[in-house]
Amino acid sequence: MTNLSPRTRVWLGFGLGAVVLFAAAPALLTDFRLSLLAKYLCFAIVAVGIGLAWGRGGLLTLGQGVFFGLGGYAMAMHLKLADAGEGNMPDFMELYGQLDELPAWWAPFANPVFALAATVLLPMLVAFGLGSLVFRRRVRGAYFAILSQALAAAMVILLIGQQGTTGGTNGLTDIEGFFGYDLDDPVNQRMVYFIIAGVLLALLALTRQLMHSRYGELLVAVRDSENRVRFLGYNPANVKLVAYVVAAGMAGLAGALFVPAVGIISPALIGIVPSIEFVIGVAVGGRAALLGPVLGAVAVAWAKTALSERFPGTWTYLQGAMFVLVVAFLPGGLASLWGMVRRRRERQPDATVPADGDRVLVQEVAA
Amino acid sequence: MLRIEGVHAGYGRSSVLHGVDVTVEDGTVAAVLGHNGAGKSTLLRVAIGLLKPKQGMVLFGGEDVTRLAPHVRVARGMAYVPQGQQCFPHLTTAENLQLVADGRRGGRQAMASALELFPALHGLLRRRAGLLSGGQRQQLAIARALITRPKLLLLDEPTEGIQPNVVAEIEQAVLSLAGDGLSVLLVEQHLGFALRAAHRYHVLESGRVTSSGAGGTGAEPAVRAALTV
Amino acid sequence: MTVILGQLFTGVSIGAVLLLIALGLALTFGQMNVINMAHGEFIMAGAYTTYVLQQTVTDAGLSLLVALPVAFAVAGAMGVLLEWALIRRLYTRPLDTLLVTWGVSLMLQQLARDVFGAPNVQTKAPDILTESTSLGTDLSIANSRLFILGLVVLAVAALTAALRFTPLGRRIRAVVQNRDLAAVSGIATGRVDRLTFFIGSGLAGVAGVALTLLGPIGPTMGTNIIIDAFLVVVVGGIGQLKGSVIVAFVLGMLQAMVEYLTTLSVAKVIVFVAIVAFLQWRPQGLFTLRTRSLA
Amino acid sequence: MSETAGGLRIRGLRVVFDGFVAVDGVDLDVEPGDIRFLIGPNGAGKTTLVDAVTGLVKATGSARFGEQELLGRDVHRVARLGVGRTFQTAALFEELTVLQNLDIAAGAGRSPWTMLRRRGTVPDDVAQALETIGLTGRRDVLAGTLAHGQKQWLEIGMLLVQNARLLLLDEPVAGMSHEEREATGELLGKVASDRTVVVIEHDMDFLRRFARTVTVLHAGKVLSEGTVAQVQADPKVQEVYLGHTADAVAQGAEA
Amino acid sequence: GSKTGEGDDTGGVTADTSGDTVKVGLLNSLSGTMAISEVTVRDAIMLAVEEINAAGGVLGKKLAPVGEDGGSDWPTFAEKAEKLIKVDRVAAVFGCWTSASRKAVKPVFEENKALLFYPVQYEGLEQSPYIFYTGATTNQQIVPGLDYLKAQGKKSVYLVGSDYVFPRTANKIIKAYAEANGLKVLGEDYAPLGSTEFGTIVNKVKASKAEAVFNTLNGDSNVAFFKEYKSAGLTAAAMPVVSVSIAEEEVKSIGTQYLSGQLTAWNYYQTTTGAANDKFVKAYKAKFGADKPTSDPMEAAYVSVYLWKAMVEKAGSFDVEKVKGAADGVTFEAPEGLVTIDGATQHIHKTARIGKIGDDGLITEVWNSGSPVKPDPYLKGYPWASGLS
Ligand SMILES: Nc1ncnc2c1ncn2[C@@H]1O[C@H](COP(=O)(O)OP(=O)(O)OP(=O)(O)O)[C@@H](O)[C@H]1O
Ligand SMILES: Nc1ncnc2c1ncn2[C@@H]1O[C@H](COP(=O)(O)OP(=O)(O)OP(=O)(O)O)[C@@H](O)[C@H]1O
Ligand SMILES: NC(N)=O
Ligand SMILES: [Mg+2]
Ligand SMILES: [Mg+2]
Repeated sequence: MTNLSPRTRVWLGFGLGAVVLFAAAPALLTDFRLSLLAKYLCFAIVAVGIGLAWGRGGLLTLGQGVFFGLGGYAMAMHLKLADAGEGNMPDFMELYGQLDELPAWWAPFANPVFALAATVLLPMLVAFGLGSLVFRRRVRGAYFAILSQALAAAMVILLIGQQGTTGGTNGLTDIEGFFGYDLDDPVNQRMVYFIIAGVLLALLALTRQLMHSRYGELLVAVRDSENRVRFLGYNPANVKLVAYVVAAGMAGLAGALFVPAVGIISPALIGIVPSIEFVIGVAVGGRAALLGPVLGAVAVAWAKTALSERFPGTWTYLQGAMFVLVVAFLPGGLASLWGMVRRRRERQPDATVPADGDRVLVQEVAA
Repeated sequence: MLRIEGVHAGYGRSSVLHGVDVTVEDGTVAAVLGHNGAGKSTLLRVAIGLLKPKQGMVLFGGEDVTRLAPHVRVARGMAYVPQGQQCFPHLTTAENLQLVADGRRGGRQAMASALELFPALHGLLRRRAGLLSGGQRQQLAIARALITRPKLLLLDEPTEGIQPNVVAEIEQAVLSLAGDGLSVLLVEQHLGFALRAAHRYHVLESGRVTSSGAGGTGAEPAVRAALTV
Repeated sequence: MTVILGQLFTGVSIGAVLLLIALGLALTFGQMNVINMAHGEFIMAGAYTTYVLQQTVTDAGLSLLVALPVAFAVAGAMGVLLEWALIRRLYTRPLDTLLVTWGVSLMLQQLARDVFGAPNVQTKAPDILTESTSLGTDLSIANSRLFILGLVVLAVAALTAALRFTPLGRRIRAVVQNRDLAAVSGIATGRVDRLTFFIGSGLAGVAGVALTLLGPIGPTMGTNIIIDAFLVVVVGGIGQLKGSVIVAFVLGMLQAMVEYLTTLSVAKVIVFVAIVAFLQWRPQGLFTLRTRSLA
Repeated sequence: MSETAGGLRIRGLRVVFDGFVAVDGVDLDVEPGDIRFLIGPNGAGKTTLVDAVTGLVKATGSARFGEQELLGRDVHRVARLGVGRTFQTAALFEELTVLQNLDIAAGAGRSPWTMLRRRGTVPDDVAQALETIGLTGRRDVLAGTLAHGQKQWLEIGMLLVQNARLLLLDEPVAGMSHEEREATGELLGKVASDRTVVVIEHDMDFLRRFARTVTVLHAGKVLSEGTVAQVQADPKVQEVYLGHTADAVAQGAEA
Repeated sequence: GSKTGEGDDTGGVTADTSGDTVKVGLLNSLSGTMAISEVTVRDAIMLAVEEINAAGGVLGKKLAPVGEDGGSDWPTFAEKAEKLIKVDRVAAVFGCWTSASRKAVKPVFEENKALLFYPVQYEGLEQSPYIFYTGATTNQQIVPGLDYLKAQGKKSVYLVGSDYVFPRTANKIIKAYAEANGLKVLGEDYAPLGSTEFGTIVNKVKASKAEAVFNTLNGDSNVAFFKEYKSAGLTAAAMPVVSVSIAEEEVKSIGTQYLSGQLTAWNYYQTTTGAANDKFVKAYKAKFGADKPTSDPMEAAYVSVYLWKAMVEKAGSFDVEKVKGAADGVTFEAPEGLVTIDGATQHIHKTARIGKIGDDGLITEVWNSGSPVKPDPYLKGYPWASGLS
């Protein structure tokens, strides 16, 4: 591998990814496992965005669930309306909402084009609004992290409180069709899987381009010294905003794809806990590398399923221990293992002082 | 007082020092001179214990301190003024000093005499150190190191950013402290100052000591020659 | 009118609870920049300490009093263990502490479930603390909440004094602000970190004892309130105890008033909106320490 | 910015921090092509003056660069008017390479489209700056691992590629060796030909070699102004700043 | 194409009954906020499974329980349900507590034509062909609770509930009932699940001077609510609270100090008399500890396993459609008394009971419906409820 040009390596990587996702996985996995993989890949899409915003931009966003949710609800609203048929209200609304007619803010989602656009644009718009406020006022670091976490909490409370129009805690469930395709049919479930896999690959390509562009370098510069960037004539708020908005769009798209894959969107998927789990996946995989977040998200979600099946009583310990060990002792995430193995082989004694931990981290990841 | 023997050190995978020996005799001032990036600061970081050498050892007063944590070395009588006007930005000037005086016998007195050396700090005692000007912070940093009444003082470019008349005072202070038995390891770019103060000088080039000799203004041509090659 | 007065007191008391929880965070988060998500589980540890103590000390009043110092020590010891095992490796990456301690919090919750069972447990409060003091005709104030208010006042006073006037306070602040410089100034940074963590976590234990008077004692009791407590510290201004104090009471009051007029959910959302709006005005929190550094 | 930009013209500049007056009504004119040295005791207000001009702290009065008023603008807007500065303690992007640091400094005016693409080759101005600051050989190391002096060179390099017309340098040679100072000084001489340069320094050797004009600040006010010789001879300046040390006296006699 | 053993193209999955054991799925939250309640339900199901196995199993096959943790997270419930059905190929699943988790798994069971036994009282207005509801529907719990208040001469109530589908729907029903029965609803407040700050809500309750409170809070929130309630000086005598989610387990964790004298509406209490209950309580305590109380949802879960057994035996097959077909009229001598499956709604006939919490933490019955009440999930038999669904 080492004597290939970077460009060749990238193409090889994408090729390999495509083979795994489009050929190997469908051939080897049962329908049930493949549908789980589809779900994990949705999380991976969120993770790619977090990798950009957090890994590169230093924006620890603990509220990605909000954007995931916006995308998911936008999609689910459309599908529910389509299931109900022209002029009808979704089942839950009649049951709990006792509304005489569809609320006005639901109506446009009947239009598939509007709904599809909304799954991406709505989260981006919200991220833009919030980001403009927050970044311009230079709220950052832990402030930003905790604020974004509170945003997730607030969003959940808001959704739950509007049971009649949002399905409350239940969320939107029992989604049967996807643009005319019956989701009960395993063939159509496969189609959904392929769409998700394709979107993931495309977004990876896009993100790679962003990370390696001048913008990507600038983003790292802003992370390291926001004020210095200002003295060079840039407005760092805008630089961060781009990463935040892109990450939000990805999360929204992931949420939208999650709905046909899993058949439900609910506040439980977008609150504080799932939002932290998104980030943990990224940390476990390796925040600053391109593929780290993807691997991490899939690994964490897969481990959650597998551990909880295998060790129903004790899997929480294992899950917790995994988070702790990887983040504390392998700051570069699983993606950095490769570099470490290589270093071990070179037998270089490592006398890093703790204060340089972060610096070393980035070198490793860049390697 | 201080013997640095065969020290190899660096950061991560890069090595900076390649077998450095430097000795500071009791009650003398030794200067380390060299270009930017030669490894002078790295040497002082090894001496105080912020950086563990990959090889070699640090002896202080005859004791091997290579494995001791920085605060233990300070308790043994070392003091260090890092490069770059460092301070505790959210503590006031007074607190920056008080912090070091806390729990030390004669701390109060030591604080008073340190302030005497830098009268400019008097008016700034209640200002937070992070708001001070660069030179004020540097003065604070030296004062803070002196409060521990060290036996050995490690100074990394102490005159950087300090106004000329205060530089002169620092020079006087260093000389008089050395006269009272304090040993000093001084890293300086200000050759005039360094050589006037130093009993011995060492030139560091790319992590190796390339020449040494007796201090004094007379050494200046030799040092300049050593530095330009 | 009495309702309004009652709500005023409710606001104060919500603030007191928030503050009691935030107080430990003001140290570990505010001073040390550690985002300890397991703080809630230290609170839980304090509550379970009360429960365990009551198995032997059956007098409710006595056991409560004994529980305060014991819970402080128990939660404090857990904090020290956490600091020693994990946190000290993370001082250069403060945001990672959030993720690591999140994992720890998951494990501690499961541990509580395995040791004490998934269902909540119960402690007996001294009768006087389950009653209320009547003020005028219709207005009465819960004694338990008065007790907590008193406890908070005490804790704030003690902590302020410790930070402001003792060498320890200076050291704690110095170590966070410049770790290397603190070490070369002769401060045993490791010991200071552990001590700070001990006190911060110990305060969580005390909060846990107090919470047994108000709510459930169970494995997940810590998770609900912890985000609000973090917000208090953030909005107060990191490193600013007085900021946390003011903000806790203001948020408590706001929450009580808005909830009275609307609903709990709306109140929570409005409090959040208010916080975002506030940070527009004061992005670094109520009180800030500026420096001239660019970082 | 336009090549014909005039000099720096400061009137009645005043900066107050919580009641403490750091800069107290300063008037200052620096012509294009000048190298103005700003000296004065520690805490005189030199850095604060630069902070005010570049938008980092709030100030009253006026500071015009060419036609443009600088006060009251955001930092990044001031920078876009062609005002560049360095910092007393080096401020680089430590986790980017030397080359990336320079490339970013060169790029504030780039179009979004350019930003979203990869840097193909090293831009000419960046390559030239690398050469000028002597870091060509280290262009791919992380800036955070540079030695103190190298960092300061990189900062100057960033100003060069930023194409600033007004350079405000806060102790640019602090920590540099004698030869490096010489080189830096000569560099300043070169770049000053079509720029306006203000240098804050405490190194009197350096000042004597490279200053064209000098302003002395003291306690927030202008204490003295003139050529190097005039200023050095001013007893007030000797009193508060130079002292009567061996250095100062010897050099004073020489001058 | 589909993989062997996991589903066929008709969308149904047949349970694997080929061996000499048959798998059954247990789906409860063992972690997260709901673990508090659901763990006890899991214990009760396990008790029934063991008893059945000890007695020879079902149709000669021993039951092999496969447990999954729903983690208090509804989408996880759906995932685990699918796993139990498709991977483990269980014959039936027992579990879920919150209505939200039931709503999440409902399409999974319907799609795969598999059986779920749901053991908790709920809000009604639902009837899935693949779910059997062994807890109370509204006319077996909430309506009797209201009837009791009315009989006590209460003229006004205040509604307090958790913010989710069960309490909101329950309160809708209560308001319809109130309107028709001259009961004034003086206020209605919801707290997010898990919320523990009840200062304001209790202030509002107190200020309303209602004659009773109808409480649909779930889980942890009850602890905080009742502590606040007592501290505010409110008493069971002056303003009783009727709770529909507080059973013996919760009483134990809230403390009788705070609850003594308050009312609950359920179909079963540990103190319910009868030989079946004596046996159940004894067996449960022997297995899980003398200090562990039994409660309504536990009993309903325990009963659900026996009901399934009876249905299977009546059908003579584990086949889902056949089992469903055999359901109507199946009875079981349950701890709460005789229960009978209503084949049309797949709910069961249950006796409604109002209980009063005693100083000893046990709940004693103060009123019952005399005979099992026919389930009416859509309240079709109640004219005042006509506008509800
Ligand atoms: N934290 C660090 N990580 C990696 N490399 C470093 C670090 N600090 C310094 N270096 C490298 O070590 C070498 C020596 O640096 P050092 O700071 O010791 O030089 P110096 O002689 O003090 O220079 P100056 O006169 O500029 O202060 C430099 O090449 C520098 O790039
Ligand atoms: N934000 C602030 N709040 C309060 N005082 C401040 C603030 N910023 C600067 N000062 C004070 O203003 C004065 C001027 O500081 P400034 O940094 O401008 O000095 P300087 O001339 O650059 O000194 P030096 O030569 O030491 O760098 C100092 O006394 C400093 O302590
Ligand atoms: N069905 C219930 N109690 O959620
Ligand atoms: Mg150095
Ligand atoms: Mg300055």
